[in-house]
Amino acid sequence: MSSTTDPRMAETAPKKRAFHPSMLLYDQRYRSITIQIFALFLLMLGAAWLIDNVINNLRLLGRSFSFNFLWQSAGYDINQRPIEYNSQMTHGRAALVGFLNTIILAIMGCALATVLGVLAGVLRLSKNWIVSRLVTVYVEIFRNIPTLIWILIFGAVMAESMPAPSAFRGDDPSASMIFDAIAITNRGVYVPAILFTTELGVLPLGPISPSLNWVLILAVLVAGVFANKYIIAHATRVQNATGLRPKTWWKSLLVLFGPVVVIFLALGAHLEYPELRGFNFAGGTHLRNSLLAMWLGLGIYTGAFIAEIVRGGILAISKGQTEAAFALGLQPGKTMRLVILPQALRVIIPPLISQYLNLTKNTSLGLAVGYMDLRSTLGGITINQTGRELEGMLLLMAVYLAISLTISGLMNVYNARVKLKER
Amino acid sequence: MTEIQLDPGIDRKIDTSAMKVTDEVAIQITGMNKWYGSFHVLRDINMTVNRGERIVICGPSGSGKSTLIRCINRLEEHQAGQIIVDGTELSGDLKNIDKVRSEVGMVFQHFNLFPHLTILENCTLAPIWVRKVPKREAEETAMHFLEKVKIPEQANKFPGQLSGGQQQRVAIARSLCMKPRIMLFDEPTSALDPEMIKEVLDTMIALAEEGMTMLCVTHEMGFAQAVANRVIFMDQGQIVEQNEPREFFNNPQSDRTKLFLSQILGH
Amino acid sequence: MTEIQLDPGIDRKIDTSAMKVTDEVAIQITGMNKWYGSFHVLRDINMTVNRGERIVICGPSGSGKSTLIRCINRLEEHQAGQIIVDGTELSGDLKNIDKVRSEVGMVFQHFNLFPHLTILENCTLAPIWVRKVPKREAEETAMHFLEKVKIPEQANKFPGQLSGGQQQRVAIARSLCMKPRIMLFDEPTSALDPEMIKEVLDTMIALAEEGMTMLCVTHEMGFAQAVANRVIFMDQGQIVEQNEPREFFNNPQSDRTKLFLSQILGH
Amino acid sequence: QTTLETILDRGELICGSNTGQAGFGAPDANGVWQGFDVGFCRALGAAVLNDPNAVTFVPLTSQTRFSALASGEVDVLARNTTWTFVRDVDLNLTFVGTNYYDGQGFMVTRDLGVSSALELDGATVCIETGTTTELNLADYFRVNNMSYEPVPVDTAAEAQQQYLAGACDVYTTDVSALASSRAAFASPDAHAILPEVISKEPLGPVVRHGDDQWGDIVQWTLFALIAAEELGVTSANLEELKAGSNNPEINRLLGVEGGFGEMLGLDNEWAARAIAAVGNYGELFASTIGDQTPIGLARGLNAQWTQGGLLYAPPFR
Amino acid sequence: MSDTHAQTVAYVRNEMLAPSDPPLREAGAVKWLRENLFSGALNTILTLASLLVIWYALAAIGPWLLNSVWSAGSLAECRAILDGTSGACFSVITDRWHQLLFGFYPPQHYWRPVLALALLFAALAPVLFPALPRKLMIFTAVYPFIGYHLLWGGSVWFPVSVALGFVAGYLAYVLLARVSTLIAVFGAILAPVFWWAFAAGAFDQTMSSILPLGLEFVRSDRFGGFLISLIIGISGISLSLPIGILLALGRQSDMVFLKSVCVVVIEFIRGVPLITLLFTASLLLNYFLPPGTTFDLILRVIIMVTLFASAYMAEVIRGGLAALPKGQYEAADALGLNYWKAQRLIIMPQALKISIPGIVNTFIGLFKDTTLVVFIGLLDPIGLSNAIRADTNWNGIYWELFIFIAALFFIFCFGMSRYSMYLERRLKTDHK
Ligand SMILES: Nc1ncnc2c1ncn2[C@@H]1O[C@H](COP(=O)(O)OP(=O)(O)OP(=O)(O)O)[C@@H](O)[C@H]1O
Ligand SMILES: Nc1ncnc2c1ncn2[C@@H]1O[C@H](COP(=O)(O)OP(=O)(O)OP(=O)(O)O)[C@@H](O)[C@H]1O
Ligand SMILES: NC(=O)CC[C@H](N)C(=O)O
Ligand SMILES: [Mg+2]
Ligand SMILES: [Mg+2]
Repeated sequence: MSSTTDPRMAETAPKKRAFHPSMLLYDQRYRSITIQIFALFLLMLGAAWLIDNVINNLRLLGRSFSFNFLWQSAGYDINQRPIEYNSQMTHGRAALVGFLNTIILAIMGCALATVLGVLAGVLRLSKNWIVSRLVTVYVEIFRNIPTLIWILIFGAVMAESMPAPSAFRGDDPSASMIFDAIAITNRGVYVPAILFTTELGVLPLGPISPSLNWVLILAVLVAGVFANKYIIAHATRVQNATGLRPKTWWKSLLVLFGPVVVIFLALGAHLEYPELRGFNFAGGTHLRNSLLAMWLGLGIYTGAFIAEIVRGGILAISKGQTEAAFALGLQPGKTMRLVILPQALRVIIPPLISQYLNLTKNTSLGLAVGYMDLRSTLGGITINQTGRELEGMLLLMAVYLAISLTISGLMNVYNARVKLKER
Repeated sequence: MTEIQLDPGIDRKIDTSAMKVTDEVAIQITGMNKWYGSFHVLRDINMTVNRGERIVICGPSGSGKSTLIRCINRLEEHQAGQIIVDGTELSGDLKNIDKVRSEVGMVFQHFNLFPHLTILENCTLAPIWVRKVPKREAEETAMHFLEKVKIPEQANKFPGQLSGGQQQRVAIARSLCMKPRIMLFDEPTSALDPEMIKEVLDTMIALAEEGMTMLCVTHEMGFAQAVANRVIFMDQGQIVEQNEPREFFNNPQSDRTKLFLSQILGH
Repeated sequence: MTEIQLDPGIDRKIDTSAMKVTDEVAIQITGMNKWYGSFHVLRDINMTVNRGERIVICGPSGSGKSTLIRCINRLEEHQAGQIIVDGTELSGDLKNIDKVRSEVGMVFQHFNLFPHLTILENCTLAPIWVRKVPKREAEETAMHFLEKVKIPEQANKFPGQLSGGQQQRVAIARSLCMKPRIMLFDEPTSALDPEMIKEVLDTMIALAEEGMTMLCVTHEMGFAQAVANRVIFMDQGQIVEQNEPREFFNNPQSDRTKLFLSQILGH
Repeated sequence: QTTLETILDRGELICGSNTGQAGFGAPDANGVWQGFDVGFCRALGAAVLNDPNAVTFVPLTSQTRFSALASGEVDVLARNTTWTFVRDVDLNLTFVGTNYYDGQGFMVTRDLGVSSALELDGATVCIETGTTTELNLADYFRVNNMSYEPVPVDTAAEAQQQYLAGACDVYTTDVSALASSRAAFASPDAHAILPEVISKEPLGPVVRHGDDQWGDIVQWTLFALIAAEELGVTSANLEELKAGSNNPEINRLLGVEGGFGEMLGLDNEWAARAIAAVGNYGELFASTIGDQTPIGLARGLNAQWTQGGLLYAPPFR
Repeated sequence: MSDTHAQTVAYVRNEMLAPSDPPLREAGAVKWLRENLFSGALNTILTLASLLVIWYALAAIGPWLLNSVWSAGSLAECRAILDGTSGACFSVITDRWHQLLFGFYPPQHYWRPVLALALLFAALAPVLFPALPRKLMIFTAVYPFIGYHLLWGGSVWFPVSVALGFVAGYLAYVLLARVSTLIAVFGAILAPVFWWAFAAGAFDQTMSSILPLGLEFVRSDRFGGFLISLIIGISGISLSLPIGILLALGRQSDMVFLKSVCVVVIEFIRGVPLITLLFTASLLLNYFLPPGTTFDLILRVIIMVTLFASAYMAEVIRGGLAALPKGQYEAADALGLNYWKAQRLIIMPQALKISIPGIVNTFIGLFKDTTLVVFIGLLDPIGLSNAIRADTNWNGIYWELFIFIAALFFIFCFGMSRYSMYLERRLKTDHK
């Protein structure tokens, strides 16, 4: 018996199946089209309804839909101005200032959260009973209480418990500056600022024109990082050739910081100390209460989440990996660097980034302590003074969305790159 | 007692020419005791392993087999007694530990390959960072051992892309790359599918044929009969019986051993 | 060519009285082709299965065995040709698909029991929700089939509490509860430990003894010899050879078949 | 549906109020709203719904008030809101009048030793965002070539908190609000309101643009309270006057003649009810923010025109 | 025994050793201290530093907390009682206790929210305890309407007319299911929409005029305190679960259009801060509704919060779905279960079980996020703390209020997370 065709086949010869409307309901291939058309129909209906309502409402309110207000004079002042701004400038410019403030806060917050989180995550795994308990308390307390409350608490701590600038005055002041350089007051913290005797001018970059001095320093720093990469690569080459890895830490330090120090000296960098003048300290850099409250509130709160992520990431790397490395004779330090960290980072980084995203979105709570971020400028005062809530809110959402999508886009690229290869 | 059948996998003739037991002591364990908390897991272990010996350790689950061999490269700390490996006594001294670990290779039940490194990188990592061997040379050695375990063509893949048997062979190659003088195996085949067990046992036999000193926790009795020169039976943290394999299987002395053998060979 | 040994498991006398092949066509596949993307996985398959036939499909890995039987209950869609199961042609028509699926039972390699339901619930789910059988009745049927596969006492446990062999028998019982007229098996024993294979094969033999039409992808050649009335050998998506078992094993025609048989029976 | 119909359907007037400004609008310990602006809404409630308590107060911050009004969340906004061109014209709101003539001032602690706003160069100033205050402030310091550090806050309560904690040297807002805040302080005397008044802040009730009928009702309820004071109608003599008096304007006001209420779409008693609910303008002022209250505001500009003030209700004719 | 030397290899132990106690330094408190606190220089430093931190924290807060005043009518009174010593004035809590819990909800109606909460547990019981009879699920389904009526009051016919929409959907499904499940699903979507758009209002009005039944109406602005956090949190989470499931299924589906709509919705909502959505609810929603419609701010907030949580929920559930082996789908198919039956009986029960930690985390996050409603003027606990502070009596009190609010949130959130851990463990064991 072999695989021949069967005579009975003729009876059941394929009939051509013509399209029949009922196939829209019962046929696998057409059914999904039906469903999608139905969904499209519902969606269009909903969208049409919404758009129609918006048009009607705008007409009834006698409003137009226009972003012209962005080019009108803002009229209000902003206390924290990373770029040149005064009340005569436009709402658009005010929004830009707010945006930069949002970014500044987000970056500072992420940095603090990361440092705290990594530290706490590692300490929580420590064998030291009391330390791990203490860190657990930190993590649980911060994770389970709303961030807004933390922000308010930090705001209140700053405003209520610190001495007023006037307490620094007089012959026998009740408060004094730390190292004569840092003043902690109920209006924020004043720290020395770095000034240059030689100003190289500004880099003309449209609305944001950074000082050339800082651009130069940044450039040198970046160059240093690249040079350091080269040094490490060189060390690896030497190791590959001879088996011995040359010591690089002093070279790295030199390359990373040497040129920067040189530039600082060349430009005549000096510190400007805050000084009590009139009502307030003048000079130096003023870290306002609002910034500090947001920074501490968001940073410490998010740090608690990151601690859990870091802990989980390290625990996710099975004990077997450490044992295998030990059994091969790798010392604990090298085991950490060559075996555990590269693997743990893959586990840690995606949730870490989504924490960064959350933190960035939470900067919009700045309103609670009067931090002039994008939401407070564009989404707050501008909307209020111009009455353009529809346009303002849409713009605001668009900007946040853009930030979020950028961050998560970067994360996807990272994920794709480090994905473990499997069968 | 039924006559034990060899594992069907071990069908080729085994070349015992290099499998000579010398007089030189490789591992010397004296009066060793270990506790986990207050649980006495290893009790008064005394044992000498000469260079070239191939020892199989068996015993019921929880009897302390793994713990014993993990003490030998100090993955576990013992609390009393003495372990001397290749003349180096294991104590808290970190230098001694490093020295012993780089002389003793270990293969785990679950392979424990590093998933973020390629097969080749897995094999060269320790030679480069511990033995300070130039990379080129380390790679040559690695390829040599990968050929020996018959998977040179997988060198640039990642562990996740290999089958279990292949992974275990890589794990063996990785240990061999450190040119250890002693190899420890902790149930190297028990996480594998039957077809793959053969691949791994073959590799281990080849190793034995070259005269490697081996301690192997395993329940592959075919392997024990064919390769081991001594079988140690443990129970409740103690060495209950040891003997050369033929005697051990056909003429067990202690009741516990009999019971154990009837269980693993009976069905 | 060595004489094939039966699997040690199949030692009892097999009662072939009900194992009669009728003339009625159960499955008819004509000129069927299937592609995954541009990969031509099944090429011009023609095959007729009569009611009562017990067909074993074998072939090297990747030859399309699973894909073929998955096409029969439309877990995969075919792109050309015709599959008629019990008089119903499989096309996009959902009603036909539903009909065929409730007539054809399938047992998977990895059992695919529903871990959140008890054994009994696993078995009654489809009768209750697809066949609309009252619960009481469905449970009676389920117990009947659980008895048949010899695990009625496990009815209220969860799949996670059963051994692999028991799970696979539950999977078979679950399929049977739908009173299918055809059963498909996709390597039902290959994820099992040797002891458990026997349990499952016994169950399948019992099923065959009752005259069930069966298509079974398996490499258990003992089973094929004892139970199948036809063995189909596939390679590269094509049916290369088919024959009755004794002839197939002892007198394979094609070179590929010979090679394949030497591999699976040789070692 | 007109606003009036909506309110009648609902049986309730929704009034946008301050989030809490003692004397002007704040809930007391029982959650009952009290104050000058609140009183106006109660009068309106009495006029329209015949029940001064059929008013729901929605606390609105400076920032949210106009959106809430525009979106219909409140029927009327009575919350120290300054009548400005942009708000009236560009935001499509209608200011129906002024119930309090005010100006922006500065409050400092006495121990700061400041006696004029011109000495405030470099000071830290607490301001509520979304107000005319912050715009005036920017202009004032700019014109006088001074610098300042704004501390933006959302509500008066927050501003007070910051100010009292010393997180700002100066608190600036409408003088009336400053006075009300100061009255709530533990030691009011430690704080001084500087003499400079840097802006005009005519505060008044606001409605949405476009519903003139509702605008008229709100407007004339306000005028009714003011006119009542001018005409000597008080909650005390109201019943008596409602019986009829020989002053025809009073009669028209109280609905005894003229049928004015019906012209508004209400009944003729509307104004009488409003006055009965909270008293006339003077009584409302005196009982909530006047000099007998902790707030202690003098009538000043808010005296009747006959008394040298600016209050001037158009004639009921 | 002596050497078991290779040459004299045979060895038998004839009597087994009994286990003995570990050497002294391996046990007891000494060992514990040595291992856990002072096992090295670094560890010792850490231990001392921790002790220092604890000491400072206790020294700073301890006396203040211990010396607290619980009965005083105002801050001034409290300060007088304290008489210059440092101490907490928790009397503000006792004074405003009801307000912090219920906001300005009419005191004579406090029983209503309390009853609603009690019934909530009854409604949750069949979900949490699978052992209870399934029939109780009916009560769970009806609960939202009962809860609404208890809290807000007004005519009973309003919640009834809304509920009838769902009944209409169900009936449409049952009737049309005979024709085709697909049409039935369409019907189940369209029927309630039509009912609500055209018939519900009239039904409500006629029934109310025929048979005016109902509790006294309580306006939304009377709601406040933890009541509002709970209402928003609980309704947000329970409504977002089904929507999240649908979004997750949509995102998993192979229908390109449906999938992209779901992706856009999820990514959009996750990409913007909740606060912008809340502002949309309070400022912009009216732009999107027919002119003249306004509805309750709390309901609007609930809608936005639900949308927000749904997007997160969808991602959590997607994770659960992805964790299910493909074999489960195939087995369901092979048994002849259709898509919805397979989802309901096989896929969702497992996917949800896997997702429990994620769901609970979303819930905790959502509950904490309810504090953001303070920005749109709702009197949640934080909003109330501002209101309390605005009162002359309590002007200037912070810490006590913050501590109280924080403690309540902590108890709730911590409790939830512990419960989810317990649940996880329990669900794991009922398999083994
Ligand atoms: N880290 C540990 N802490 C406490 N007890 C342990 C630890 N590791 C192992 N044990 C206990 O020590 C005993 C011996 O364990 P070991 O792993 O050495 O047994 P084994 O003989 O290798 O068993 P198996 O065949 O199951 O691998 C067991 O009872 C085990 O429970
Ligand atoms: N979903 C899929 N997409 C693309 N290719 C597939 C898919 N499923 C299977 N294949 C490919 O189709 C071929 C046939 O697969 P199939 O699973 O039918 O083989 P098989 O004969 O059952 O092999 P095995 O014995 O390994 O189960 C294989 O090459 C496989 O890689
Ligand atoms: N402080 C306020 O809320 C009001 C300030 C000012 N009268 C305004 O309307 O802008
Ligand atoms: Mg072990
Ligand atoms: Mg297959």
